[in-house]
Amino acid sequence: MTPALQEFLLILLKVVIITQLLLGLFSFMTLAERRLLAFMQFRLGPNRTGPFGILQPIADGIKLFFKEELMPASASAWAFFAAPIVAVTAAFMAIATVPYGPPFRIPGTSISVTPQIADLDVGLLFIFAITSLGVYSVVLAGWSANSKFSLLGGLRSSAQMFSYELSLGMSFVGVIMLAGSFRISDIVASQAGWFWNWNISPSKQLLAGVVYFISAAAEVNRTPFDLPEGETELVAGYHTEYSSMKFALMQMAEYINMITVAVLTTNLFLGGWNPGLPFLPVGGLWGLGYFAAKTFFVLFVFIWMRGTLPRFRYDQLMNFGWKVLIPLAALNVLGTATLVAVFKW
Amino acid sequence: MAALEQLLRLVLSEAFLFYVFSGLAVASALGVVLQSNPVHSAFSLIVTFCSLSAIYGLLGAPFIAVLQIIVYAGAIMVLFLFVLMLLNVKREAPRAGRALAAAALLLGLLFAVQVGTTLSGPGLTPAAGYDASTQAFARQLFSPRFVYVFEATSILILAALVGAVVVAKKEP
Amino acid sequence: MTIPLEHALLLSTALFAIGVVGVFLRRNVITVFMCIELMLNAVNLAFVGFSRATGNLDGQILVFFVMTVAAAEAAVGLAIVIALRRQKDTLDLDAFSSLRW
Amino acid sequence: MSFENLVQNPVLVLPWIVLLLPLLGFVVLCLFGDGIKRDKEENGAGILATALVLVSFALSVVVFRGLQAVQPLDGLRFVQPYLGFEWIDVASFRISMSLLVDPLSALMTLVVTGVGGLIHVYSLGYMAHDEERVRYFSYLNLFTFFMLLLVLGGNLALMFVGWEGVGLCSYLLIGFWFKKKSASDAGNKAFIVNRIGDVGLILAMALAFQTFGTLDSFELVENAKNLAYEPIAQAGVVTAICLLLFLGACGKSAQVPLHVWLPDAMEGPTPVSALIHAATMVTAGVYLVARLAPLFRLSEGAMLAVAWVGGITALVAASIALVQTDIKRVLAYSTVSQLGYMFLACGIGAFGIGVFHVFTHAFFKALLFLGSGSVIHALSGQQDMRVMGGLRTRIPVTFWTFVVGTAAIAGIPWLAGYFSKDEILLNALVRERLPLFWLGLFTALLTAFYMSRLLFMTFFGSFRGDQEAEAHLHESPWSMLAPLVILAAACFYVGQLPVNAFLAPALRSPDELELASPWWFHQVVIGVAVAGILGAFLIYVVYSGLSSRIYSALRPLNRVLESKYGFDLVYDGFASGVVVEGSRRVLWQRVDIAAIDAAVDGVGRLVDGVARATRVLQTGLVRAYALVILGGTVALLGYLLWSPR
Repeated sequence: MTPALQEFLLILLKVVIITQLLLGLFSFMTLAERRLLAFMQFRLGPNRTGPFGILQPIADGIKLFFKEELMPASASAWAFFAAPIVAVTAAFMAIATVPYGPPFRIPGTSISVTPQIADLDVGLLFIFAITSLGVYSVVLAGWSANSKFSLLGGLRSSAQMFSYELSLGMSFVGVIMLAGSFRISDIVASQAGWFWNWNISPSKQLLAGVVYFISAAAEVNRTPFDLPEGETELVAGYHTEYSSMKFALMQMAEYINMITVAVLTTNLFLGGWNPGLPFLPVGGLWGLGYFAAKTFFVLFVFIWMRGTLPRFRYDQLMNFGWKVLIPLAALNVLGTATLVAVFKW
Repeated sequence: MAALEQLLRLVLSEAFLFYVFSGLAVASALGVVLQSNPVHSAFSLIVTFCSLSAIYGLLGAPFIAVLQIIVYAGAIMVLFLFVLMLLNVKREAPRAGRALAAAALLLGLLFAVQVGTTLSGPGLTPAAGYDASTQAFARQLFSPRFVYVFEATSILILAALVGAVVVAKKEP
Repeated sequence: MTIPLEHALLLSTALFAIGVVGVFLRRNVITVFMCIELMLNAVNLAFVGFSRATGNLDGQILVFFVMTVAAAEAAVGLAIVIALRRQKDTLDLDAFSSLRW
Repeated sequence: MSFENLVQNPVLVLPWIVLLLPLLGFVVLCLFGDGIKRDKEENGAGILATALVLVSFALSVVVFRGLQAVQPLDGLRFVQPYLGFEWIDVASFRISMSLLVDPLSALMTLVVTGVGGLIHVYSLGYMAHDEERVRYFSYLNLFTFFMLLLVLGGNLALMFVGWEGVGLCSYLLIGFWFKKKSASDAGNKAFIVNRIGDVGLILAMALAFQTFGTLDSFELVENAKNLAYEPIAQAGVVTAICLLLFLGACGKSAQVPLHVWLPDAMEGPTPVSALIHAATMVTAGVYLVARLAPLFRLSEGAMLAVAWVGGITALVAASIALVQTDIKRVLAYSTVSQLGYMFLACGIGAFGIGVFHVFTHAFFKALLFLGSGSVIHALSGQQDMRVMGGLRTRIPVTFWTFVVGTAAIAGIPWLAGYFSKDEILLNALVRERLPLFWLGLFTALLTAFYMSRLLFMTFFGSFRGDQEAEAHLHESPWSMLAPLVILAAACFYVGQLPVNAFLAPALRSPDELELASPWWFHQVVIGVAVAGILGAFLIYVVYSGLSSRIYSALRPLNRVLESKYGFDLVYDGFASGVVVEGSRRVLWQRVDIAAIDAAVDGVGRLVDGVARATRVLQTGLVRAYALVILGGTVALLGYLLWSPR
């Protein structure tokens, strides 16, 4: 086996593993979310299918799989089909450039593996670009169904994603300036050592972290920003007309996006696979462990938020995005630029 | 095994991907022009832009590639779609404009031939040692040669912003 | 196996010509506008190609500026489209001929 | 230009700050002037403007001291603070945004900001009752900025910006009370007369660039120095440049025959007369000549012209001053006369002395103007000396400072004017320019006489105004008196500074003569001054009836003097006769109507006809236009590609 072929196979393997892991995580998240929310509301949640309800996602999957595919008669067929595909594709492409841990050696071989599919020079920008493509699934879904609820939901949702993309992108800038690179592994490396070197610490990018987390929550339509799905007004927003597997794909894309956000938060602000305490062992599987712990924590916070916060009104949402988050993000960019340029932070 | 590797080499070579994406770009560009529903045209154009982005990547301009997606696909085209949805644009009514169309086609072809013959005349070979990393790009962009232009651009964008708001605002 | 510059330029020419023809074939303002964007992109491609061929970054920087200008132009252009629509309730380019008086 | 740089070498940055602070004041007052007026905070405006100029002064002191620490090059200490970019950069025509700080400009900066600051303070009191204080102070700040730009500008183009700027501010301030017809007329007059000089300056700049390939004042001077060592083919060109420059200087510095605007400029507020039309702006011409001294040295003819124009101006203006009755006009003619002295000094090669006189003159003339302002203030706006008198005891501080000023200008020993005027006359004598020497000496006599006349008519005798005016008499507020006292004190001091030696390297003075004066020289000069004062004392105080008898005895001469040698009449005749009539008869009726209008109409008719013929091409369809563009492009490309070479 030549090295080129070996490398190719390795990448293929990584793609397969990571995809499978994400799909598993997605189904697990649907369950975890329902159960945790239930606990927060003093209920039990789904606990009948298998021990602790662990088989519930599979049951859901089977149900969705066998449901009838419906399409509105006046819908634009190809766009109606394309929307979920675009959504899932964008979600998976975004997560393809994120690293999950430090490089490690497969035991018993000389093969070194980086737990990341592609380490791009412009990684962070790439993720930003792909996220911005995610809007199209919303637009397509909203427009193609030829239904007023879908269209209005799509308009609202795309406007929301548009608006929060700005503060999202600007919150990256401070981090990039501090690390001097778009490459995510460089950004993680810049947060090595004690946990106060993490970007979330007040001496570095706390403001950007907060702005990022809020904008990202809005970007993936999580509570309290889930108004495209405001049932009372818009039925189910842009995916009102979707059913069966297409609906499942839409849901999948949403969850994958949420996982991407959690992974990115970990990488950009929570020190990635750095433990934060220099005396702890690092490298290889340890790094993967720290990384997973932090990511799960972030995911938990998302669910927690959903259990705690009420939904924004549309005008509040826009005001908050344009008049609070964007100025804050701009302020952060200016401040960080000043510190970096003048005081060589 | 060797055959597989050969195939992989071919499929993953820059040139092959370039032709694939070129084909995609041209096909979707034709789609922009030939489809009568503007929304479909817009989506075709998005495909063109994404293919171009890939081509930029293959030509060794990763930053421009990403920028292409962010700016064109992610911002400009969303704006187009947004307006299309907002105005609820119907498909174009067919109408006879054959003389104009014929003249346009003829001139367009002539133009393509002209530019094509000019461009494919002298062959330029890709230069070696070409550093198009984001750092190099940034260093060049913020050098005194371009930095004033860059700053002027910000004023242009501000003006466009204000202009857009003024023009699109409903008359009071 | 590298990409010959001429092929990139030929692609650029093709896209530009398609854009040009599109401007004449379509009557919807927004589609015409999209064709113009296509032409801009074709030129960008030529710039990137030349940048690679000459081995300096000036071409890419020009692309950067073209993109900024394109963004500004799209914003203003679409605002004008909205204003036009408000005036005439149509987007047919041939309906806007009041320059001829 | 980074922070470290500023700490290491403040001289490279501070001049820009000195320059821009007054501009900041102007901008702030412009932008927020209405708000300031609405909130009734006009005093705040004045205080802001004053504070900025005073800070500017403090910084220029720092610059002045910093300059002493600069490593000299060729014996000259100088720096060229550069803002980091070119103003104009077209082919070989480069104008960089840089200043030139050398002893000459540093000294002038001190004068402009120092005397300017005092006059700002004075204005706080003088303008306290004016409605338009905000506008006034914004103009004053703008003037300070332009004057500093004129002084500090590193090349003729930047200096020209300042030059025009001070002209503009002068116009604005002369016409400050524009509701008064005479004030706005005076503003126009100043502006128009200055234009004549400016044409000279522009031509000089163009010629200088063509000859020397640069407008940078430092390089110009260096090039001129090099020219001196080789036989030049362009001696005539250099003379032309110098004469044109001098034409500009004449306009700005009110030299015969372009002096007519300055007396009229007294329509402006008195502090303005002090600042612009006595201490700073009008000396810009002298400054320009001194700045390019090496160039002037190359041209005998130009030097001769400068000297004689200066001398004649000094005499003419002094003689007119003898018969003026308006207190400010006397001072205005006196200023013209003193400016004549400065040019006389430059013209005989003593540039350093000329600038020295600029320096001392700034102090005592500002003092005199401010004093006259205080008098006018006391009399609630009265400027006619014939209804003054006896103010000595009523406004004592003004009186005593005025006495100091008069003594200084008359040339009484140990006061500012004595030193500089003395030096000018001495130079004329030693350099064997005897006609000029006698001219200067006679003018000195006249100067002492008319200034004393002013003093005695105003402050001695008994009050000749009406009851009401007498009841209103009051000493001015402290903000007006403080500058007077400071300037009076300065008159005792500034004359003794070694300005000439200090400036020598900047002026490239080649052979600074150690001037040995003949034994009789000082006695004669002092004697002349004393004689003038005594004469005035006798005529206007002791035998107060004598003046009218002399007046009627010398009636023809007086006519000439009172009509100011008829300059205004001649100019008026020229303007209304040649220009207006010529324009009406020839330019309007022949050229404009018959030729130009016909041509314009013809073009219009042509366009109309062509348009009628081609209007069918306009379809109003955007795509049709685009098609035409495309067709043009294809045709052009086709021509380029396939045309036979």
